[in-house]
Amino acid sequence: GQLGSAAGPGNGSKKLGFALSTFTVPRYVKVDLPNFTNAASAQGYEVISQQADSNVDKQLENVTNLLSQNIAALCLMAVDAEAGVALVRKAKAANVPILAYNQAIPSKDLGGYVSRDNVQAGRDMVAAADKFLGGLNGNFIICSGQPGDQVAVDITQGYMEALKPALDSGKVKIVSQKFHAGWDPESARKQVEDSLTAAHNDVVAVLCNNDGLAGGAIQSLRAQGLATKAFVSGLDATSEACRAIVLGEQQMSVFTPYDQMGRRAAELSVKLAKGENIAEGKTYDLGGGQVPWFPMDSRIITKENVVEHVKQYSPAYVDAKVAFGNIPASQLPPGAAELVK
Amino acid sequence: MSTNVIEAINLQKKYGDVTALRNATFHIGEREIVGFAGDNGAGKSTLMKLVAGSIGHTAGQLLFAGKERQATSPEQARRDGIEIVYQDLALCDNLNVYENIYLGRELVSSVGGIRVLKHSAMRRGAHELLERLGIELTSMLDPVSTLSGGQRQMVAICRATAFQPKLIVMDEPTAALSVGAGQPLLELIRRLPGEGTAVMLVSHRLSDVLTTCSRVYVVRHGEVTTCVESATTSEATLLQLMEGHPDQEAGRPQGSGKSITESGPALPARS
Amino acid sequence: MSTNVIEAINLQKKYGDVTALRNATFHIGEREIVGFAGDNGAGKSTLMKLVAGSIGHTAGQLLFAGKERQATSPEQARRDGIEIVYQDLALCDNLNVYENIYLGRELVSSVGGIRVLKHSAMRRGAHELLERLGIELTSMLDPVSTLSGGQRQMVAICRATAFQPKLIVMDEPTAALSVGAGQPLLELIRRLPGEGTAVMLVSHRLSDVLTTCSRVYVVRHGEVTTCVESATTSEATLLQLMEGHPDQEAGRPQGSGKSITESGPALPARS
Amino acid sequence: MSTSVDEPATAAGAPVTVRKDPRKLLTYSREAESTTWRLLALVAVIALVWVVFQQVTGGVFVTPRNLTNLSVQVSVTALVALGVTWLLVARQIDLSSGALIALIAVMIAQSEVIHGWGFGVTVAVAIGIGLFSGLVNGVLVTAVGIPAFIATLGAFSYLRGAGYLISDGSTVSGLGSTMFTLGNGGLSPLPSVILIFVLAAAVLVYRGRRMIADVRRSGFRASQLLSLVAICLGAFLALWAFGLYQGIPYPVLLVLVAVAVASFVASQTRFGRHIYAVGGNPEAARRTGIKTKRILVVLFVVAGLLTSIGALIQAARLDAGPPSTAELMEMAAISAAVIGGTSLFGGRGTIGGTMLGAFLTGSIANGLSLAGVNTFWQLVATGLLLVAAVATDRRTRKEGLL
Amino acid sequence: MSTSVDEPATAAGAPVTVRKDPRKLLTYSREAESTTWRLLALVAVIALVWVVFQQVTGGVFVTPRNLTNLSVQVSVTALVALGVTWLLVARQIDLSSGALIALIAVMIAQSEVIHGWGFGVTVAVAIGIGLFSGLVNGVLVTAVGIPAFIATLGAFSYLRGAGYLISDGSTVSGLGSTMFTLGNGGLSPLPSVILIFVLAAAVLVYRGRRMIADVRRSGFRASQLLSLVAICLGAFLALWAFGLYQGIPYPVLLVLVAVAVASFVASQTRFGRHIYAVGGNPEAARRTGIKTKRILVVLFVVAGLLTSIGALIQAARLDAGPPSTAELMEMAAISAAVIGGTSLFGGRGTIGGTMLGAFLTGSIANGLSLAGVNTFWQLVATGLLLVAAVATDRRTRKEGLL
Ligand SMILES: Nc1ncnc2c1ncn2[C@@H]1O[C@H](COP(=O)(O)OP(=O)(O)OP(=O)(O)O)[C@@H](O)[C@H]1O
Ligand SMILES: Nc1ncnc2c1ncn2[C@@H]1O[C@H](COP(=O)(O)OP(=O)(O)OP(=O)(O)O)[C@@H](O)[C@H]1O
Ligand SMILES: [Mg+2]
Ligand SMILES: [Mg+2]
Repeated sequence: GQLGSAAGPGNGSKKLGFALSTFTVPRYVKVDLPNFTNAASAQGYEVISQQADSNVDKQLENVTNLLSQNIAALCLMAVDAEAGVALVRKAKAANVPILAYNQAIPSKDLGGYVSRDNVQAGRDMVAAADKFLGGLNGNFIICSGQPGDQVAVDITQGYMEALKPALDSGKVKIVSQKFHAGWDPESARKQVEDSLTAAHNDVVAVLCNNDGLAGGAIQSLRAQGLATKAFVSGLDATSEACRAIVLGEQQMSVFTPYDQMGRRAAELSVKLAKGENIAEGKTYDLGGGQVPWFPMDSRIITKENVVEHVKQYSPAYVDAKVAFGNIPASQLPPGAAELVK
Repeated sequence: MSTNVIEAINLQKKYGDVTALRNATFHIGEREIVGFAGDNGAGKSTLMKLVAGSIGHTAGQLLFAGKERQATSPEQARRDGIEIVYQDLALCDNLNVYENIYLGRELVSSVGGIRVLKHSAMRRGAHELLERLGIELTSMLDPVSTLSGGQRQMVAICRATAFQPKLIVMDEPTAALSVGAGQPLLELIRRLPGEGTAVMLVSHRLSDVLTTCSRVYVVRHGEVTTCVESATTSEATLLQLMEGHPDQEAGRPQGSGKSITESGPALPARS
Repeated sequence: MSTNVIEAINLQKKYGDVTALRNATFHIGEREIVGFAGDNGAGKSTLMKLVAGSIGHTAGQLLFAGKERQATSPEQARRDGIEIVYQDLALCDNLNVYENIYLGRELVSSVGGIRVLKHSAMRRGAHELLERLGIELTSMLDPVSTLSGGQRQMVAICRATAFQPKLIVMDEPTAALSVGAGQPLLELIRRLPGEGTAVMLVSHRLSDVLTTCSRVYVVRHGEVTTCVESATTSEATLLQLMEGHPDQEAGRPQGSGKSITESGPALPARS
Repeated sequence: MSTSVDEPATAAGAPVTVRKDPRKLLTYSREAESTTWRLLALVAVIALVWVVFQQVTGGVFVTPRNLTNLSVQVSVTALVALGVTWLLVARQIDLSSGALIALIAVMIAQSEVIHGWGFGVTVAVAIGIGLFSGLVNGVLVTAVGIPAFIATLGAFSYLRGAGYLISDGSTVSGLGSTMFTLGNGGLSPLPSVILIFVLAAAVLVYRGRRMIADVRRSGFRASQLLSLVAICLGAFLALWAFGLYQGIPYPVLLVLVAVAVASFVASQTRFGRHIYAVGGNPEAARRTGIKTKRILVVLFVVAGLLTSIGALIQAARLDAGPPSTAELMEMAAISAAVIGGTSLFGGRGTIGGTMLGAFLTGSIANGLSLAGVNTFWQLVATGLLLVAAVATDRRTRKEGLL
Repeated sequence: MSTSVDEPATAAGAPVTVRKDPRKLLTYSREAESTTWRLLALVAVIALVWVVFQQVTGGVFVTPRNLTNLSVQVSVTALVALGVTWLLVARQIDLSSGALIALIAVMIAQSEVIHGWGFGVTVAVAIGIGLFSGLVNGVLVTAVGIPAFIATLGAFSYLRGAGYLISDGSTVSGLGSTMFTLGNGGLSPLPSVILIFVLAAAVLVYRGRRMIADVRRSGFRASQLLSLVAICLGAFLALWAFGLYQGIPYPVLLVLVAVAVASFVASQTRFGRHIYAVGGNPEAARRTGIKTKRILVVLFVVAGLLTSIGALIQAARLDAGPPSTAELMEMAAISAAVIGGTSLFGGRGTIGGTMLGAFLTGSIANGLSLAGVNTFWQLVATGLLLVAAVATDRRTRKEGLL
């Protein structure tokens, strides 16, 4: 009597599993999960979600526990791509179809893959730096996220790819690159502080894997009077980043419409749960097989579109008061003042 | 009975299934030196700890200056003016001599409202206290863990005698002392009643007990079995009482010692 | 001199700036019971620890059965057949009575090549050892932390006497013992030479030392100052030697006691 | 001097003729007795937690499948905690377990996937690293004289760094099938049931006989009966869970073996006694001629060994060697031990207690996860439950309720 | 019986007429002396680390700017470690510091940004939370009887969870300008120089006089002179670094005040002595009538207070309240204390040692970061350097080289 065999498509279960990698990055709790849940319940499915604190071990337990709750399909945002393979294997053994979310998993057993391209996000940041600096030239600092976290690894890889020509020609020098356990902003602040000291303030850009790290970096730039002068990038376009963008201390943040992404993933998961085919043209080569791929476009948030972004995602994701509060009206971009009121 | 510093009625102490003490009934008058003698494991230390409040009794009554105490604590005992030299000394090994002596009662002076320790006054005070016992230590400033067995014991004794208490409980104070150091201590003990202090003395040196105390309670197998006047008791008798030879058990003391049960006045009715 | 179990020549022990012991010269013959007397802090325990290897000397020579040991260790001392009752007992408070007694020398039986503890044999053994000293404990199975002061001391004594050593060092073994328990111990000590064991006895009970030992070394201010034969020495003399009255210092003992320095044979030349 | 003298009634009353101490002679150890009560209290707390979660999760918690999952989830912590328990008993600590697991997991993946070495070689490499790392810790502590906290905190950092360096920060997955089976397979149900049955019967017979002997000698003690009942219940649950689902998973089997060996060593060998002696009074142990340093080194090495077995399970379960794995594992292990009654100040601790401690924290994590509690609330609940569980445990024992 | 008897030559020799013990009477504390040596050894190790980093970073390490940065980077750890030191001395531990900092940082941001409360209110809120959390830990440990390890491990979890819950996982930034200045501003160079000068002079005069008195009484001791030299050097470095760059940063000023107060309390008040008594022998302290439980509660509250000041600095420096901040801060604080000579077994530890410990770990982190060492190598190097530094420290003292 293996209970596991009771799960899976066509068994009539109306439960979907959603295994996320972390909640400490606001987008997941505030945008992805609610949109996923709403879209699923619109189709009569209940969502059981788990998150893993960016910890591969915890994700293994999460998935094991989800699988033991008789789910019909699993949407998985793997903490670690490679470590995700075993999870897919487990799900397959339990006869539960699986949809990779946000993070590719190199397994041909995947039912599909909904993604933001993290490597592309890294390239986008470098492109923005190129534009801001008028050519890639000078000393760069890179603040990467949690060591081993695939998002951090991919974005950093994107930086390196895009910077390669400039690095090879010697025009750009990376004075410091560091991974920060727990994505700790204070740790990023220390890194940038020390790197500025070492480089005698001769730094033109700080590429950060997310907005929190960017926040830490900005503080040390401020202390040296370099904020607004050096290029700073981030990811997720949080309230904090929007504020820094308005103040000119951060030049851009990469944002993916996570609401759409969540809804899309829910639709696809329901289809998988019902045992339907979701193959639809685009595929992704995961080394060993092609899987159906549903890429989501990211957008770049800058001073130009920040008000629009806040308008769209406030209060669910960003807080206008945090973004625009206590900033002199003269500095506010048009339309921002109304949002604070 | 209101002049009794301490009085115990059918005191009992159980550690789980082990009864360390039962039916302990005794009293200590003001300015009296009373001995407690008994075999190893008889329950003397348990009794002393009950008096000093470091453990609580499980049955019976304990009265200080006529007032009953349900829950005793070391703080309460100190407030009642009870000091104790524990058999295990209870010194803080990481503190030095004078810090141990003044522990919990440090000398302070008020500097702008803040009470600041008077280190040198305590050092001098400790020095004087030790001199009363006729000794000198190589260093007052080193942790007591570096002292010899006897020296440690003297520190514990100084701590108990430093603050003019109403009652000093001494659990084997001379065990580690050399003869040369033991005599001054016994003399000190004899002087204590004159300073208003009663003493409860536990010692295996029966001669010391008999020469120092007015009365001696015999503790045997966890019971306070009898009480003798030391003036009329020989060491041999005391020993027999402690060991409980059959003829002693029946209340017929041998030799020159007399059990007060027979010779003393009848028990006064307790109010 | 090859019959000496142990011999020390100008042994010295410094703790940093403190000289606990200097010029300690003495020897213990086979099957001899030798006493060490001295004031508190004289350095007796330091000397005993040196012999037992639990601390190392800073100068001088220490010879076991005629062989010099540069670095001593407790393991080495045990292998040499030296046992010790420490003044602080050195018991493991969390272990029970028999575990403490057999610590480091547990009884084992080989079960399929694996040495398995013989718990009940050790329990019985401990029981017998305690009976030799005429005592009984409420529980052999409870941690020794729950025992009374005297009971703990007996455990330490049992541990030292259990394994027919060549030399037992006893640092104040009777300090916490009642008279009733002390006598059997002294008798046991007197029996030890018959079993091939020499004894070094430190005690503040001078009468015990004089009645039990053949010779007594006097330790004063960190020096082994003199050696007396107990048969010809009174307690008072010994006390005076310990305290170092001026006339004693010059080597003229008072009373009935005679310093061996004067009466004994001349020092034989050491090879 | 007061002349009025009290005399207890008894002394003049019935004469006592025996020399023997009339106070009860104990033929059992009160210390062991109180340890038993502590363990029973922990069992009760775990049962309580289970009942609550069974309600909250709508009956999913106590099912054969979830209990099997739970037992596997707990296994790595349990193995590591076993080694840590002994270190704590001997007044040491090990903060490097998590980092060591990560390094070994990385090396396992390297060995199997990159180098294509076989299962045997891989196991040898894993265990070798564990032993060596333990040896380094032990030598630093004993020969160099660095406090264990610092020595193993250093290892916490450099071992983790080594794991990242070797793997270059990325996970390698797809281990060999034998390794995969080690983490994900198990004994099939029938032999499992037989094994549990035999084991439980053996333990019950052994303890039952001892209980009967003890009852004869020193009377009936509830703790003994309750332990028997607890063992029966545990065996029944195991039979039910493993019998009805997939048998005993190999990780659980490894834990069982380790626990059996460790319990035997702790109570039946010299070495076991010496660990407790060193922890109870290191100076006394040294003076008794026990080679305290050697014991400490061995303990660090044993901890390394157990950790490496844990790493094998961890890698096998993940089917990969992620360098970030087993974060905070050292904390989990230490808390399992402390919850189980091990003192951070040495001399006190039992293997059974540690296993129950690991089970309690594991149950809380598993239950909260099953109940689908929001993560942030999960953090809060974990903390509160931990405190509440230990508080209940202490209270229960203090007031003798159990 | 042997009849040949040895007699030391001295006894029969020159007669001694004094009753006084001729062995040297110590007029200083050897314990304090050895503590001084330990601190000097640490200073030497730090100096060594600095020299190495000065080479490796090509002269960037020992510059006014970097020393200023370093001192600020260390300040939060130093404040937390101060409270932890006392807890360790009293045989307790605090694992909740990092989580508490995160929670308070979140609350600071909420208060200033979301609620728009002023600086004063925000500080009150921050400190209030710190005190309350410390109180809860203290009560759990003393009244409920949960081991500090478990009680604060629970707090480690639930405080972190609370931080995430309140912030909903997102960072709020843009604190008020006063708060910002607290973390990023400082005393201007001139008053800073005067302050350092006055402070150093006061310390030097006080210690110099004591040294002269001691030399008269018990002779010259190298440790005393070396301490004076070390203090001079430290003052000189501070003058140079703060005078030439931006003056004393406020975080450093707060640390200085805390250290001064704590040192005074530790050595000059009853409370200070009682902490050490409780740690040295809790049972003896209790029996002497010291209210040990009250002391423990106060210590937990003080730790909470210092942590809340650390949280203010942390939030002010980041100009934000990130709920994920200060991970592993508790470990950093405990290691600073242990490196500085505090025993995990209670009764031993100094504030000066802890400060040096914090400075050593801070220097290693800063130096590696300046040298641009790759993250993974940084982890390895941190671990190895930590072990090597402490080993050097122990060796130096053991062999009396220093
Ligand atoms: N904490 C404890 N737990 C259990 N039993 C105890 C405890 N303390 C003492 N006992 C038992 O109580 C009895 C009396 O002990 P106590 O220390 O009072 O004896 P004592 O008369 O002082 O003996 P001694 O002369 O050897 O010091 C002993 O049998 C001892 O084992
Ligand atoms: N670890 C140590 N560090 C420093 N000094 C010590 C140490 N141990 C002992 N001493 C000192 O050495 C001297 C001799 O101590 P020892 O314990 O040998 O005396 P003792 O003769 O045994 O005295 P007692 O009769 O009181 O037991 C004492 O002054 C003591 O302070
Ligand atoms: Mg006693
Ligand atoms: Mg001594």
